[in-house]
Amino acid sequence: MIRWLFWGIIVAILCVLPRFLGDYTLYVVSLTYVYVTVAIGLNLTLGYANQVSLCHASFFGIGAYTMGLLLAQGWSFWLILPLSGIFAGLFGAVIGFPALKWKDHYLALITIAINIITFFVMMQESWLTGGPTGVSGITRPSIGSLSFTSDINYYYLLLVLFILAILASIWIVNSKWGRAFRAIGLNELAARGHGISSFNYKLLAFAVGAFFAGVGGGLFAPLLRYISPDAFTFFISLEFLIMIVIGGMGRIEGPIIGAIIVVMGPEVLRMAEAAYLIVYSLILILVMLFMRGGLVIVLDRLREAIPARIGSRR
Amino acid sequence: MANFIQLLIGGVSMGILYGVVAIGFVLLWQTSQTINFGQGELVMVPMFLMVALHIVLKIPFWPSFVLTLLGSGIMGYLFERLMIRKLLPGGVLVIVIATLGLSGFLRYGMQIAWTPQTLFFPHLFSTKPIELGDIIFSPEDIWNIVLISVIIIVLHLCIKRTKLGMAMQAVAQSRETAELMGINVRHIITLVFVLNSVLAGTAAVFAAPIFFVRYDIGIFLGVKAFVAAIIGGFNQIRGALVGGLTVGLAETFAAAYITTAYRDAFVMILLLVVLLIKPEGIVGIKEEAY
Amino acid sequence: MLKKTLISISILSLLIFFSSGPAAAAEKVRIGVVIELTGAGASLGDYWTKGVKYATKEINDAGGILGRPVEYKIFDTQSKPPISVSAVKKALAWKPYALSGPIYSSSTLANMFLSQEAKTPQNVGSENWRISTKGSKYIWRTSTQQGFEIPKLLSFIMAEKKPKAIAMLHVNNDYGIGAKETTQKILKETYNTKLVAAMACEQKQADYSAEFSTLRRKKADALFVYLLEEEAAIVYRQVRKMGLKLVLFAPNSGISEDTLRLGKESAEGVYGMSGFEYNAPEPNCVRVSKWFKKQYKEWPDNEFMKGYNSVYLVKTGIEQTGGFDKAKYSQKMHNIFITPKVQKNICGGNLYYDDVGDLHAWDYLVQVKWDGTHAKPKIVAALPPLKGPDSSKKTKWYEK
Amino acid sequence: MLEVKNLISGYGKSEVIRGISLEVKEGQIVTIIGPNGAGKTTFFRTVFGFLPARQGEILFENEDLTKYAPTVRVQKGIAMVPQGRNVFPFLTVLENLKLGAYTRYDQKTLQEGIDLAYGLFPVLKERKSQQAGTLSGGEQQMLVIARALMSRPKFLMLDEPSLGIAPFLIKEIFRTIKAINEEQKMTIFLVEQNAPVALRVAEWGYVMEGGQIHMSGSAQELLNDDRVKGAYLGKKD
Repeated sequence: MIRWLFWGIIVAILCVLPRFLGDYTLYVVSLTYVYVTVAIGLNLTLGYANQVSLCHASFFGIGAYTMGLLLAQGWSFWLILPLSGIFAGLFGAVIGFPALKWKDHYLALITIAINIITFFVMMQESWLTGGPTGVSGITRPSIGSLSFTSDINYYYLLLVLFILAILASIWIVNSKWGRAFRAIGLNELAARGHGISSFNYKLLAFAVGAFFAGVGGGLFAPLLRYISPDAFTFFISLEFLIMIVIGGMGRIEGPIIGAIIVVMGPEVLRMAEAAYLIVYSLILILVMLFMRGGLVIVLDRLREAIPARIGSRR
Repeated sequence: MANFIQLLIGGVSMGILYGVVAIGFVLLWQTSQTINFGQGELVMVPMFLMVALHIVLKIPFWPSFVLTLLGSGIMGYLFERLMIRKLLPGGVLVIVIATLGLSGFLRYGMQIAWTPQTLFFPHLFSTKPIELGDIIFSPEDIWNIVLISVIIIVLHLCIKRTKLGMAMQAVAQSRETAELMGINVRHIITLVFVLNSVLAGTAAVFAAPIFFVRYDIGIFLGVKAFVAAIIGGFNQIRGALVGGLTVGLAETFAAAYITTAYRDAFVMILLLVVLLIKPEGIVGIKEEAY
Repeated sequence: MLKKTLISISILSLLIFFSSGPAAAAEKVRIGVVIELTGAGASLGDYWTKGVKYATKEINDAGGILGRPVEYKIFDTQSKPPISVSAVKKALAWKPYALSGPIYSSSTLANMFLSQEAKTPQNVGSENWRISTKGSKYIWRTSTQQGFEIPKLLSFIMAEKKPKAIAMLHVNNDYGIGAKETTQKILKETYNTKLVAAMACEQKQADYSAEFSTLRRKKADALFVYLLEEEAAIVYRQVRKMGLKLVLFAPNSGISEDTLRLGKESAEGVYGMSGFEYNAPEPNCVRVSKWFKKQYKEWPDNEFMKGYNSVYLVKTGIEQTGGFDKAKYSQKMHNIFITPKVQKNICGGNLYYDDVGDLHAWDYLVQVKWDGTHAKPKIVAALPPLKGPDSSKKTKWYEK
Repeated sequence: MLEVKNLISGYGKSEVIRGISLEVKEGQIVTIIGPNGAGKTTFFRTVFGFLPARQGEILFENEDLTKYAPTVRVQKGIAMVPQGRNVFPFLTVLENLKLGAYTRYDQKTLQEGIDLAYGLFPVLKERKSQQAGTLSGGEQQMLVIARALMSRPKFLMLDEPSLGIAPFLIKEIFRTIKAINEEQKMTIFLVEQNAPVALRVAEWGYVMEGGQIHMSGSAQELLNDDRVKGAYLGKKD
C-alpha cells in the first residue's frame, strides 16, 4: 500500500515537473527517459542473463534510423515505433545466433566489432542513411488533434512510454522468461540441468534487450529531430554499460539510477567546464573501487534505515 | 610486385607497433585476468613525457628516452598498486569499467593540464627515401621494424630463459600452483604491470614521430591493440605479434585493393571471422585447456 | 551516516539544479559559445574560444555594443552532434542574444534548427555546403564555405600547374565527403575531367601506404589533401618520406598554422587557400595575430580569427539595426557588405554576406615556404569573392 | 615439528574446520583419513596459508606461521602437493622441476634436486622436454611430487596423492613416498581417503570427521580398530 503511494507520488512529481523546468532541463530529463529505456534493455541482457553486449548503441541506432527514415516515407509514428523495436530485436537475434556461442570477453569483443561495423554502414551508405550528415527534419507525432510537437507534450509522451517500459521490464523479470534469464545468469550449467534451453533463452534475452534499445532509438530520433552516425558509436555502448554498472546490475532500479547519473551527471558537473569529464571518469573509478554493487546499494541502505518498508520487491 | 612489397613494408611497420602494445594486453590478461581499457593512455602519457623532456626541456634523446621509460614504469606500478590490486576480486567487468574511467581521467587530465593541441615530434631516423629499382621505402619504416623486432625478441628470451620470466609464465598458467612454488604472485603481477607500461612507453617513442603527440591518440591505439591481441590469440605473446601484423597488413591491403572508406571496418570484420572460426585467435590456445 | 549525508547532499544539489530556472534578461549582450571544448575538435575549439575572449575584451574596453557590455558563456559540444543539440538548448535557456559556434559541420547541421526556431543569430565556423541549403535565416558563416573555396583553388591549380591526373584524399566525415562531392562536380562541369582517385581517410590515420600505392597505380601528378590539420601534416611528412613527386594542394585546414607547425619542412611547396591567416595582407588579421603571438607565444590558427569575427558580427548587426531586435538583425545581416568603414576591427577586409548567410570574401592563394625554422605560407595570388561588390574586381594573379 | 592448536577456518560464512589440534613429529609419516567433505583439504589449505586461520595457532618448529603468506612458508621449508594435477601445462617437465626450486638459488642444489627427481621417477627423465600438460595422470602426479621436493623441504604435505590414479601406480607412488621419508629424512604429512594404503605407510594417524578430529593413534592401532575398519577400510581389506 505504502509502496504504491510512494510510486504514485513519484509519478505525480514527474507529471508536474515540466512546469518548473526550463527548455533545456526539460530536454535533459526527456533524454534521460530515452536512455533509461535503452539501459533497461541492456539490464535484461547483461544484468539478468549475464550476456555482455557492447553493441547496444547499434540496436539504439537501428531503432532511431528506422524511425527517421520511415517517417520521411510518410509512415505513421505509431506504426514505426513497434517496428523500431522489432527491427532492432531481429537484428539482435540474427547476430546473437552466432555470437552467443561465446561468452565474457569474447562476446564483448564480437559485439564491439558489430558496433563498429554498423557505425561504418551508417556512415558510408548515404543512399540509405544519409551518410555522415545524417537524417534531419524528423517530425514528432500526433493522435487526432492531440499533437506531441512541442517539447512539453513530447515529454509527456516519453513519460508514459518510460513508465510502460519499466512496468514491462518488471513483468518480464517476474515471468517465466525472467526466471530463466536469472537462472542462466547465475549458473548456466545448472540452468541447463533444470531443463532450461540455455541457448534459446540467451538468444531471447539478447533480442529482448535489443528490442528495448530499438524502441529507445525510435523515441530518440523525434526528440532530437536529427540523427547522425556519431550518436551510435561504440563509445555510446560503453555509456550504456556504465549506466547499468553504476546503477546496479540485475536490479530494476539499476538502469534508472545509472541513466540519471550518466546523462545528468555531466550536465550538473558541466559547471566546471572541461574538467567535468575528469570528474566523471574519477567517479567511475571510485564507484568501482568502493561501491561495487552499484548505487542501488545506497538505496537499499536507506530503505533499511527507514522503518516503514517502502519500495519494490527485490 | 613493387607495389605489393611497398604495401607489405607499410603494413608491417604499422602492425608491429600495434603488436608491441598488444603484447602488454596479453601479459596483463595472462597473469592477472585484467583487460585494460586504459592501455592506449599508457602510450599517450609517455608520448607527452618524451615531448616534455626532449623538446621542451631540450634534454638529449637518450637520457629523455630512459627517463620516459622510468616514468612509464612508475605509472604502471601505481596503476597496479592503487587500482588493480583492489579491483581484481571483482572480476573482469569491474576492471573494464574502472580502466575505462582511468582512460578518461588520463586523457582529459592531459588535455587540461597541458594542451588540447597536437604537438610536434621529430623523426628519429633519416627521412631520405631509399630506392631499390621500383621500390621506394623510407629508412624510418625499416628501422622501426628492425628495432621493435629486436625488443620483442629480447622480451621473448627474457620470458623463456630467465628465472623471473619463468615465474611470470608460472603465474600465467596457474596462480595457486605458482604460489606453491614459493613464487610471490603479487610481486610478479606488479612486475608485469611495470613491464607492460615500459613496453607501452617504448611503443610511444616509436609512435610519436608517426602519429604526432596528442591527448586523444590513446583511444585509437588502444582499440587497435585490443583487436590485434584478440585476433592473434589473447593468451600467447606471439599471438599479440601475429595479431598486430595481421591488423596492420589487413587494413593496408584492404585499403589499397578494396576501398579506403571501410578501412577500420575491415579490421572488425576480420575480427568477427577469426572469432567465429577460431575464437582462441590465430595462434592462441583454447582456454579450456587450462 | 556518511553515506546518508552524501545522499542528502546529492539530492539537494539535484533540486538546486532543477529549480534554477531561466534567469531574468540582463542588461548585457549575451553570447552563448557552443563549441568543441573536448573531443576530436578540442584544438580548434580552443582557438575559437580564445578569439571570442579577445574580441569580447576589446569590445568591452571600447564601451560595449551600443553601451551594453558583452558577456559570453561556454557550452561544450564534446565534438558530438547530439551533445551539441543539448548544448545549444542549454545555451538558449541562458537567453543569449546570439550564439557563436560550433565548428564541426555535423554539429551545426544537428543544432541549427534550434537557433532558427528561437530566432537567435548563430555564427558558425562550419564549411559544409549543405548548411546554406537548409533555409535558416539565422545562420552565418565565419569563413567561406567549401563550395566557394574549392572552385577558386582549382582554377589556380588547373591554370598554373596543368595537372594530368588529380587524386584526392579526404577525411571520412561530412566535411571531407562534402568536399569530395563539390570537387567532383566542379571538375566535371568546368574542366570536363574527373578525379583519378578519391580516397576516404580516417581521423588519426597514420599510415598512408595504401593510398600512396593507389596514387602510383593511377599515375597521379597532383594530390588534393582535404584532411584535418594533424592528418594533413602527417600526409606531407609521408609524401616526403616516400619520395613522391606530386603537386600538393589543400584547403585552409591544410596550410593553417596548426598544420604547418607540425608539418615543418615537409610542407614546403604545398599550395593552399587562406582566408584569414595571420599573414594575410589585411591589417586586422595582422593585428590580432600579433596580439595572439605575444599572449600565447605562437601564431594563431584561423579558427582564432573566426571566433573573433563571430563576436564582431554580432556587434555589426546590432549597430546596423540600432537596437536589439533580432528579426531586424537577421534582415540587416543578409546581403550586407561589411567594409572596414562599417566595422573597423573585423578581420578579413571586405566581407559580403549573401541572402543565405554565406560569406564571400577575398581569399589568398598561398604556397608554403620553409625558412629553416618555420614553414610559412607565402601569398602567390589574391582571388576575389565569387559574389558581392568585390566579385567584379578582376585581378591578375597577385604579384608572383 | 608441526603443532596445530585449536585451528578454526572456513569459506565465507561457513566454518569448515572447527577447532583442530594435532601434532606431527619430525621424521614421521603422519596421515589424516576421513570421509569426503570432512574438511581435510580445507585443513591443509589453511596450514599452507591459502586460507587464513580464523583462530588458533600453527606452530612450525615452534614458530607461529599464521601471519605468513604461503610464499614465506615455502621458504621456511614447507612444501605442499595439492589435490589434482597441478602441473604448469604449457611448460616442459624440466621447466616444471626448475620452478619447484624457485626459492633455491644455487645451481648445485638445482642439479642435485633434478638428479634426485629422475632417480625417484625415471619416467620423468624420458619425458623431460615434453609439455607437462601432455603427460598421463599418473605421470603428472609424479611430476608434482618431484617438483615439491625440488625446494628441499623439511616438511612435505601431500593432499590425496592417490586420487584418480590407476591402482598399480598408487602402490608405486606410496612406495616412493616411503622411500623419500626414509632416504631423505623428510617429515611427511598426508591426507588420504584411501585409508588402508595411507595407514600402511604411516606411523601415526588422525581420523577427521565434520571438521574435527575424532580419533588418533598409531597407524597400526587404527588399522586394527573396529570402528575404523567398518567406516574406512571396507570389506576388501
